[in-house]
Parts: sequence; C-alpha cells; structure tokens
Amino acid sequence: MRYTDLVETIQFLADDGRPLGDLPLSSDELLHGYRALRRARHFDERALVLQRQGRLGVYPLFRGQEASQVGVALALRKDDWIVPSYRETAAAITFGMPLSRLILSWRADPAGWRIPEDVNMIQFYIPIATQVPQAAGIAHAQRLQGRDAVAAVFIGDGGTSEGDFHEGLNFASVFDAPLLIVVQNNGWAISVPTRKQMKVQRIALKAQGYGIPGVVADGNDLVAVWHAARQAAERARRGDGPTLLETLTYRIAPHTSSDDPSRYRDEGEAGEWAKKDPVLRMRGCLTHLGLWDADKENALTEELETEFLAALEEAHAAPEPKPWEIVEQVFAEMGPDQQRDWAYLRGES
Amino acid sequence: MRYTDLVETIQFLADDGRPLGDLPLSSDELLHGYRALRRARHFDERALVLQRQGRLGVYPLFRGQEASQVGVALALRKDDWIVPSYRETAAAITFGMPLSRLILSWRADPAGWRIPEDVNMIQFYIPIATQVPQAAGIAHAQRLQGRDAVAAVFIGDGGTSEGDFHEGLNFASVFDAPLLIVVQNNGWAISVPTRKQMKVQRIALKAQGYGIPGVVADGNDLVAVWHAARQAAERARRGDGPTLLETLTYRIAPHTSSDDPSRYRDEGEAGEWAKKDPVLRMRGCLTHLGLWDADKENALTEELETEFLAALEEAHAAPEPKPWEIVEQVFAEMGPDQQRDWAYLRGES
Amino acid sequence: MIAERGTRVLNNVQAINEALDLALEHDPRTLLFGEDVGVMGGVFRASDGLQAKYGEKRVFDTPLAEAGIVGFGIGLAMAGMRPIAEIQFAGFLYPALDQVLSHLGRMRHRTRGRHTIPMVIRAPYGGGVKTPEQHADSPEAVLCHVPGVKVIIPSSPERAKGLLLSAIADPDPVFFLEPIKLYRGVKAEVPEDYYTLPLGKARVVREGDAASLLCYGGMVEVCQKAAEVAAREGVELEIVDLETLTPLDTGTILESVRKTGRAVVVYEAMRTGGFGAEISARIAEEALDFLQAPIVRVAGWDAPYPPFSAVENFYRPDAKRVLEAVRKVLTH
Amino acid sequence: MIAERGTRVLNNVQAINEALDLALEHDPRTLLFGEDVGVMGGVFRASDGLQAKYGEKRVFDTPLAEAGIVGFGIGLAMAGMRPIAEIQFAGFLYPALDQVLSHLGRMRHRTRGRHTIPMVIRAPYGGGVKTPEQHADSPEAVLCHVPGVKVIIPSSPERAKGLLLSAIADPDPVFFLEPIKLYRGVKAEVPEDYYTLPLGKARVVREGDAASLLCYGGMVEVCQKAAEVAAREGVELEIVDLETLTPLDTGTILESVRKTGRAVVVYEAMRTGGFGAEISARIAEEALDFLQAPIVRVAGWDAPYPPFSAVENFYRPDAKRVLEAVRKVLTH
Ligand SMILES: Cc1ncc(C[n+]2csc(CCOP(=O)(O)OP(=O)(O)O)c2C)c(N)n1
Ligand SMILES: Cc1ncc(C[n+]2csc(CCOP(=O)(O)OP(=O)(O)O)c2C)c(N)n1
Ligand SMILES: [Mg+2]
Ligand SMILES: [Mg+2]
Repeated sequence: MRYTDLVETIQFLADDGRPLGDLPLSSDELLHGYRALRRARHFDERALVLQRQGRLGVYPLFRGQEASQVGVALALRKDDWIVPSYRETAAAITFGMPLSRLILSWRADPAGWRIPEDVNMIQFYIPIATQVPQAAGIAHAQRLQGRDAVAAVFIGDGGTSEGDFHEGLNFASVFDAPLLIVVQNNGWAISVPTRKQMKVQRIALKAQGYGIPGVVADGNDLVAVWHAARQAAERARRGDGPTLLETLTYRIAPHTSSDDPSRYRDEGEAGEWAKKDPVLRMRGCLTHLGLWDADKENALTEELETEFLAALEEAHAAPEPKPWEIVEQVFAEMGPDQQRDWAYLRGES
Repeated sequence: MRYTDLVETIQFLADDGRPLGDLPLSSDELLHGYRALRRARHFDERALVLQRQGRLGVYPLFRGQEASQVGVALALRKDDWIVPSYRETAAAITFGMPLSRLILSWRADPAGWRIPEDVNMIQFYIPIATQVPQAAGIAHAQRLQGRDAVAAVFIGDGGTSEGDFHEGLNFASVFDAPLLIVVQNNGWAISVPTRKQMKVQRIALKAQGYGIPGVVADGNDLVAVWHAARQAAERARRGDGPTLLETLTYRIAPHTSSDDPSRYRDEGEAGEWAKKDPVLRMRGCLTHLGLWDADKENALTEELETEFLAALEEAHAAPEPKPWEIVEQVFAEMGPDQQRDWAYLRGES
Repeated sequence: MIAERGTRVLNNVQAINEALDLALEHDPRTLLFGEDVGVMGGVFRASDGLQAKYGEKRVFDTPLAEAGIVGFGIGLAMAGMRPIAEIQFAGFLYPALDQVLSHLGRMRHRTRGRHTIPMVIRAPYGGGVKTPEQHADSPEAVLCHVPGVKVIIPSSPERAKGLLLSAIADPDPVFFLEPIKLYRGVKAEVPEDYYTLPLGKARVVREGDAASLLCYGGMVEVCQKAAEVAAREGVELEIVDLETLTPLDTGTILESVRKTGRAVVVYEAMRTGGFGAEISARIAEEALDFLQAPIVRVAGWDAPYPPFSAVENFYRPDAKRVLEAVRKVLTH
Repeated sequence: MIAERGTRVLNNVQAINEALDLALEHDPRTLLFGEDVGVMGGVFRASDGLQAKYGEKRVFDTPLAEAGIVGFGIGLAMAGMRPIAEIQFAGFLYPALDQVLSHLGRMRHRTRGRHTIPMVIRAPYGGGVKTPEQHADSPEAVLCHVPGVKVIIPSSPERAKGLLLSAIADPDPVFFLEPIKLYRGVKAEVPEDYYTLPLGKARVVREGDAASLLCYGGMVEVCQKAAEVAAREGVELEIVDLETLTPLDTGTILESVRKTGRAVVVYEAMRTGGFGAEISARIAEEALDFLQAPIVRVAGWDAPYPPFSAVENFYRPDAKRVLEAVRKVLTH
C-alpha cells in the first residue's frame, strides 16, 4: 500500500514572524490574537511565581504552547465547547474563563472547579485521554439538539497512546460528530519523547485510520493554528464530521511546577525552540506589518498586570472551603452515608 | 493531506478458483493447503451437529473464513505463536491443536482448555481485543530471548474499535515486535455491519497510524492469505516489526450457534458470498491445475470423518470435571480461602 | 394471557423493554444505545422493536467499545441528553471502568454540581444459565465502591420496570444490573402504565423470625426456595431483597436482623471483597448486641466463575448451601 | 549515616529501588517498565539509575497506555519473562482493569495451569501529600475482589524490600501498592543483601490487650500515633499490619481480636465497599463470640478523595478519628 509519511505543515509566519505570504486574518484579528497570546503568557508567568510562593498547587505550565491553544479557542464561538486536558489554561483564558477562577482552580479550591454557567468548558481532566469519548458525546449532542455548535477536545502526543483516544476518534467519526481533536505535539510526555511514544512520523496520519481529515499546523504560529482550527470548525458545523488537528510545538517548560527536565533531557533543545517563541513571533508579525510598537507593548503589559492583580484579589476573596463540602455534591441528594459523614464533619455527631 | 482510501487487494485465484497468474506456491503446498481447508470445514460442520445434539456449548462457527485462518496458520512455524479470539478454531486445527481437545474446549470442559505443551497457542479469548497487547508482549519476548519466532494475533472487524486494539498495535510498532495482526473483516460484529463500526473504507489503512505496513488480502483466497502472511512473517523474523493484515471475507454463518441472523440481515448477501466459498475455490484451483479429482475428494472425506470420529471417542474418554477443580489453579499454591472452599467441595467439611 | 385489568403477566425482559419504551416516549431527551441494541434489539431482546418505533437517532448501535460507550454517554449527559447505555454483559463493563471510576461518579463532585451525569448503564449479570466464559460475572462490588454512582439490582418484573423508570429519571448515574437467570424464568403481573419505585429502599419479601436472609438479584429466588424448605420444617426465615445496593438502605437490614438476631448474607460473586462483606460489616457495627450467632456469608468461591459448564452449578450458591448456613446460625 | 554492619538506613523509595536492583541482578528474565521509569527513573525515583545499570532492553519506558502496559506484561510473562510493571499512580490503574479482571487473575485458572503470569504490578497509592486529583486514590478493594491475584501493601522500608523481592519471585501475579505518604517520610535500617519475606502473613507491630487496630499501608503510621497517645492514658492497643491483603492471613487477625475482644478497622479508601468491610465480615463470621463491642470502621468518607487540598486532611483517617473509634469500642 502507498504511504503518506509526511503531511505538509500549515505555516503562515517565518520563525521571526515575517509573513510568508498573504495572511488569512484581518489586522484586527491579528491584533486581537496577539493580545490573547500575551494574556495567556502573562498568566502563566505570574502563576509560576504564585506557585513558587506556595500560593498555588502543582501547576502545569504551557509556555511555548500559547499559539496552539489560543488559536483553537479563537476559532470557537461562545456556544461551542472546550474539553481540555490539564494543560489548556491558555485555551481556557481565551475562551472566557475568569482569571480568578483559574487561579482558584490551580489552588485546588472548589470555587475554581465550578466553571461559570456561561462558559461551555469542562473542568481540566487529569486522567489522560478520558476526555476524548466524552467530547465526542458532547459534540454529538449538539447535532441531536439541532444546533451547529462544535466541540474542541485537547490532548497531548502521549495521550494518543491511550485506548480512549482511539475509541473517541472512532465514535466521533462514525457519528460525524462536530468535533475538533486537537493534539498538541509538544515533543514530550513527561520524560518520554514522542518518537518513543509512537512509530509514526506524524500524529495527523492517525486520522487515516478513521476516515477523517488529519491536518498539521505549525503550533507556534498563531495564524496557522487559528486558520486550521477555523476551517475544521466550519467543516464540523456543516455536518461533515470531525478533524484531527496536530499542532507542532514544544514543551520548553518543565512538565509541571514539580518536574525537573534536566533529569531526562538536554535543555539545549528547549533553547532552540525558544527562538520560535509563539508570542515573540506574533509580535514580529505585527511589527513587520506596522501594527505594533514599544508603547503599545508597554501599555498592554500594564493592562495585563492590572487585570491579573484584580483577579488575584478576587481569588483571595473566595471563602475557605469547608470540610463538610467533601461529602456534598456526591449525589444530587445526600444518601444516608453522606448525611452521617456530613454531620460528623460539621461536628454535629 | 493526501489520502490512500483504497489499498489494493492481494488475490491469486478467481472466484471459481482459476489462477489469475503464476502462483507463489508449489503444487505440494497447494494440495497441503486444500487438505487443511477441508479438515477445518469438516470439523466445523460436525461441530455444529454436535452442538445441535446438545453435546457442545455455544459454538462460534467459522464457515466461509477457513482461508483467512488456515492461510495464516500455514505461514507459521511450530515455534511461532497463535493468539486467537474465539473464532479461530480453523487456525488452531491447522496449527496443530488435537481435534479432541477442541471438541472438549467447545464443550467448556477443562480438559480442552489446557492447551498441549507442544502447541504455542493461548486458549481462545472471549473479551474482545484483550489478546492484542498480550500478543505484542509474547512477540517481543521472542526477540528478548534471541529467537526469530513470531506471533500471529487474530481479531475481527468489530474488535478494531476497542482501545486494546490500538494500544496493542502501538506497543507492537514501538517495540518492533515480530507480530502479525490479522483482522478478519467478515463484514459483521454480531448484528453490526462493518460500515457502522468505522468510517474508514479499509481496516488496513489503520496501519498508517502506527507507521507499519497494512496489507489487504482476499480472505477467501487461500493462496493470497498464505502468501501475504508468509511475507509478513518473514518481515517480522528479520526484525522489521509488525504487519497489519486485513483479510476480506464474510461471516456466512450465524455469529454463534445461538444467533439468528434473520433478525438483522438479509441472508441474500450471505448467499452471494457462498459463491466465493474458500474451500470450493481452492478445489477449483486444484482441479484446474489437474491436481485433484472426485476419487481424491471422496478418499479425503472418508479420512477426515475417520479422524473426527476418533477425536470424538477420545473426547468422550476425558474424565468428568470435578466440582473441587473450581478452586484449583487459582494460585500455584492454594491460599487458605481456596483450601476451605476445596474441602467443602470435596465434602470434607 | 389475560390478567386483572391494567396489568399483564410479563417476564423480566418484557418488563424492562416496556420501561425503556415508556422512558423514550416520556422524555424526548432519552437515548438508548450500545452493542446490537438497534436493529437486533439486544442479545436478550431488551430493546426489541424500539429502534423501529423511535428511530435510529434515539435508539442506535455503537461501535464495539465499552469505554467509548460509557464515555460517549457521559458527554451526551453533560450536554443535556438522557442516555441509557447497554453493556452487553456485566463482564464487559471492565474496559469502561476507567470512565466509571475516573468520571462517572466524580463529575458532579469535582465540578461542584456544575456538570452532572443523569445516565443509566444497564447490564445483564450473574450465572446459572451456562453462558460462555466471563458472561456470568457479578461485578457489583466494584461498582458499589465507586462514590457518586447508584447501583440497582431488581429481582422481579414488576419491580424491574418501576426501578428502571426511577433510575432513568434520577439526576445521577445509575447502574442497573439485570440477573440473566431471571430474564425469562420469572413471570409476574406488571402494571401497564408508567410508574416509578423509590430507589434507596430495601424490601422484606418474606417475613419470618428465625433468621434474616439478606440478598439481591438472582439470589432472591434461591433464598425463597430455601425459605420454603425451611418453612416445611416450621422455620420461618425473613428475606430482605436489597434492590438498591448504593445508596444502601441499612435501616431495613438492621431492623430485620435486630428482630431475628441471626443473619445470613447471600451473593453469587466471589466471596472475598464481595458486596456481602459490606452488609456484614454494617451489621457488625450497628446491630452487634442483637446478634445471637455469627454472620454467615454464602457466596461464590474464591475463584473465577468457572467457564466449565459441567461444574458451574457448584459455584453459584443454591438453596442447599443457604440452608446449611441457616442451620449454622440457628444451632449456634 | 552509619548503621550496624550489613544494614543501612533507607527510606521506602530507596528500599524499593534496592529490591528492584537486586531482582534485575538476580534473574536475567526480570524486566522493569512503565511510564517514565527509564531515563527519568520514575516520578518517585523508584527505578533511579536502573536503566543505566541494566540497559534499555531490561529497563524501559513504554507508551502512555496502562492497558497496554499490563497486557504487554501479561504476554511477556506467559512467554517466559519476569515482568515488573510500574503504574505511575494507583488511580491510573483503571484503564488497565479489563486486563486485570479478564486475564491477569484468570489465565492460570482458565488454562488449568498451562499459562501463568508471574508478574508484579507496582503502584504508588493513597493520600496525605496534597497530590493532584486522582493521584491519591486507594483502589485496593477492587484488586482484592479479583480471584488469582495477590495484593501486598508494605508499611516500612525493611518490609517493603523483602516483600517486593518475594512478590517478584512469586509464580502468580502480585499487586504491590506503595503508600505515597511513607515514600520519604519513613526511614529505617534495611539489610543490604537479597532477602525475601513471606507473603500471606499479617504482622503484629504493637502488642496490646485493650483493642485491636487492624490496618495496612499508610494507616499503620496513623494507628501507631493513636496507640502512643492511648498508651499515655494507660490503654495498650494492639496493631495488626496486614501487609498481605490477598491471600489474607485471617488467623492472625482472629487471634488478636479473640485476645482483645475489640476491633477497629482502619483504611483510607472510601468506607463503603472498602477492604475493611471484608476484615469486619471475617471477624463477624469467625470471632463473634469473643467480641465485647461492635466492630468499628474508620475510613475515607463516602465521597471521592477530595481534589481540594485545603480539606484533604479531613478525608483521610488520622489518629484523632482512630482514637474516637477506640473510645467507642472501649466504652461500649
Ligand atoms: C491515565 C493516566 N496515566 C498517567 C498519567 C500521568 N501523567 C500525567 S501527564 C503525563 C504525560 C502526558 O503527556 P502528553 O499527553 O504528551 O501531554 P503533555 O503533558 O505533553 O501536555 C502522564 C504520564 C495520567 N494523568 N493519566
Ligand atoms: C469486551 C467485549 N465486549 C463485547 C463482547 C460481546 N461480543 C462477542 S463477539 C462480539 C462481536 C465481535 O465482532 P468481530 O470483532 O467482528 O468478530 P467476529 O465475531 O465477526 O469474528 C461481541 C460484541 C465481548 N465478547 N467482549
Ligand atoms: Mg506532550
Ligand atoms: Mg466480524
């Protein structure tokens, strides 16, 4: 049988951000996209500081993957859905999650785990790949309900090895579910490089096993990701089914705030990828097009810091979780066992 | 990305058995192959009778799939391994399983479930797809032990939907395990047609997601299956890793002896496929080549019936299973709980 | 067969089929899916005729993948549908246990009530009819150790219909395990119309004072046989049919044991770690002073349910073994 | 730190690492694999340095797929190898439960001893260190309900090393669950060389006559704290560390309870359906006449282990709750 070992990679910006040709986005969109990238980056940097101060729990950084996440979120409508793994804080921010909730979420505070009613996102998933069949169901429900909303599910290169990834893709394709399966190929699954995770060159090739399109985008090129995600979303809305979108990027940061990559990789590689930094790259694009300058940059930084500090305030204002909340929300109505436990935790027995 | 929606199908014999060109098998091999097909067919027909007489339990017929199974078994060496689903009785017969053991096995008799020491086969698997990662491990063990033996694992079209199919293929490919993954695409998973099981046209295309070869053979053409399996086995022995082999065939019989296909399909289709019957087709080939005639056929039938009756005798001679065997072989050494249960079952407590 | 007005005599499969039919009619968000549930109507015909009646959008076959079935259902439920998934046999729930343990029972809790999973997962379970390997498993103990899911096991057509309709209407995930042995064996009067029966309640199906038989599902029939035999010897056994395993109705169990002072716990799953251990533990914690004899368990042996049909009946508890246990607690 | 000749002071991770090292050295068929166990040496460093020492063929990283890891290991074992698989956290065993429930514990039985699975599956388990969601699960009860598998949970470095070496030498599949809370918290003298400790034996780690505390793994430390407090009030508690959950050493449990007449069962998993229920059930069946008080369980609440770190310590049993239970059984 013939092989298609390589899939061409969608790219619109050179490593320094120079447009390689006509861009499929308007100037306003480009500016909007850059601000979204910076917002995400700012949160990630400040979150790490909080974590180091012991004010957050284990935190999965996303530095370097902003374009892969923001680009997809920008292609979605408010009534669409995002089904994330644990690393999609950038997508969540862009999709409308209040920063204060995200701070609380990574502080492992119940107030953060209850997503606002007006945000169609499921709280971050820890068990790898389990979100994929669920996302297929969420997407299929949109069609059953006569809507043209779509769902975007995120997973990593390592996650593609799990059975749930396969079952989810198969369900999505068999039912023509309006779903974007976004695989952020950041080169690593904790300490395991993608080449040890699978034999195939391109994760997008896996789409062929399900009879759906497989697309590869430069994951550090916001224009490329946004464009590819938009096309996949339109296809899904038309009822033509799911698309597998592989974004080529790199986890330049540790796996989480508690990981030490020097135990398993040469950080030189991360340095190489830092040169393709998605945020700087987009800024390069704007500068090249005369849409951006140092003043704008400084103003934006100030604005973002103000926003973050306000969010921090808000997060601090959240009430301390109560011990008895442990046995609340197990069932809609507490069973006799939860009632007994609840009474004990309230000191009433 | 480019698509390879169709994979050419390996075929050597026309529907009536006429060779379409040079055959990759010697006359002796062709004769040997035909006898193997007939042996399997004879067992299947007699087993169904036994089942109807209440002398076997639920029996999964393989009528029409003989070539898909026998062809693979013929490509294996004695020191290779077969890891079957529940439908591979034909492969087991060809690989050297005594008929008496197979009768006992389908009578759900422990004497049948203990595979002879000199047959590298694991007892039929009931939970779909679980055999695939296990087969990858068995195959990998051969290399670790410095042998060039290979393993062949069987699964159906429906089984490809399970997560274990995916995980098994990924492990096999990542470790270059000497494994043949044989998918018998017989068109049905009980009542569910293959087109509802997956969106992709050809199961062999799934190989592209793992960076391994995917091959399609006419599953009713023994020459095609044997040839394809032999090539895949050689590749595996060389250390070049696994191959996914899809055999296109049809389940002309009910799913098992307790199924009634008229509840879910038009039996006309089965009739169409009966015209491509793998046994008649191979006989057609031999006749065309002047290697076979009616006398040989009758002699063979008699020989097979004699063999089957002897096997039946032998099966009858097997001792009745004892109640206390239920708690034997739970552990190498019974634990206190098994000892208590054992004593009770022996009427000693 | 004509019965009193408003009811007919049905077996369990028919009662379940009727409940599914009414649920689909009752709420347009209801979906029914699984392996072979569509055109074929299920291997036990529980969904017979429903695809023809409600269409392929609402009653459909899925690919052969249990984690996919449960995960897909979780997604449908979180997005506002009312999924009813059939797992062909309880022994094939295992590939879906990650979805069950990681999400089904946790989603409401982890999202603080924002996302909930009103989903029913039906599965035939248990032995007694010489099914192939793994088709006779009884994994209820595993499901009862999962916080946030309810587990229902009916033992008669009339109860099965009402309990299944309650399970489908419940705002939380519910496992509904159907004893294979009773699918066609048991027939009874079943009301025609839509009705629900309360979850979380155990039922005294036979009153007695000599000892309490605590059981559920396929073992209720076995305990009834035992009780009849004992009655002939003038020994009146009380039978408590749990029906709901979680949330467990401890009150009814304790009430019975406090009255009889003797408890025999009967289940067909492997003895060690079976749900009967939880029943014993609760009695030993809350009714010890009333006990006049040890709490005896009658259960499957500490071995897999034998795939060897000739001996399968020696694994599954029967009236004889229940009576031996009764003798033990009575003569203590 | 120099200790008496032939031993060193090690924590649990170091003791486990040493056992793995010796097992690899001891038997060339031994393989060690899982997610991040190779170059990285495991997220808890249990396999630190072993790939460098024994090579990538024997100590290797696998793809991120637990069913694949266990299934692959089953195949390796059936084909003559001695696989040791690491599941990164016990809460991630769930995707592998089909391989566990369908095959790991059944293969010897179904093939009548022809194919066996001498495999060890290690996994860190339990709470107490503010890990992320699902990283603190305690699924031992599920594993103890699987026929044909053994379940070992050590509570000290010296025991961990010997028990792990026994598990690796065992002809049947063994789960070896390692309490995360004790990985680095506990240090003790550990003999340098290869030694094994018998599986299937419980251990009285503290003698007393007032009441028996029955526990294992991370709860042993908690019970010891409780016992020390009680001792100051002149109450001597006996602590039985089960170490092997299956096959369970019922004898040692009964002996202790018959002596003290009072039993408190302590485990950190969700109470309902937890393994402690099995312990209570066995006592209630075989030592009832010796009981002077109800059998009280101290366990996790009937809810998921909270992913909300601020309240996690209210879920996991502590000395205070154990002492409340002790008071209950003493004042009954
Ligand atoms: C089922 C399961 N197994 C193991 C883990 C532990 N774990 C957390 S993240 C991770 C690596 C994931 O890599 P990848 O999918 O590439 O995502 P990335 O971290 O690179 O974003 C592992 C093994 C888990 N969370 N869930
Ligand atoms: C995990 C699991 N789920 C469901 C079943 C029930 N079942 C037995 S055979 C079968 C269909 C299998 O179809 P396919 O894989 O195409 O193999 P075929 O029967 O056609 O040979 C099903 C659903 C099972 N045995 N195991
Ligand atoms: Mg990654
Ligand atoms: Mg098939």
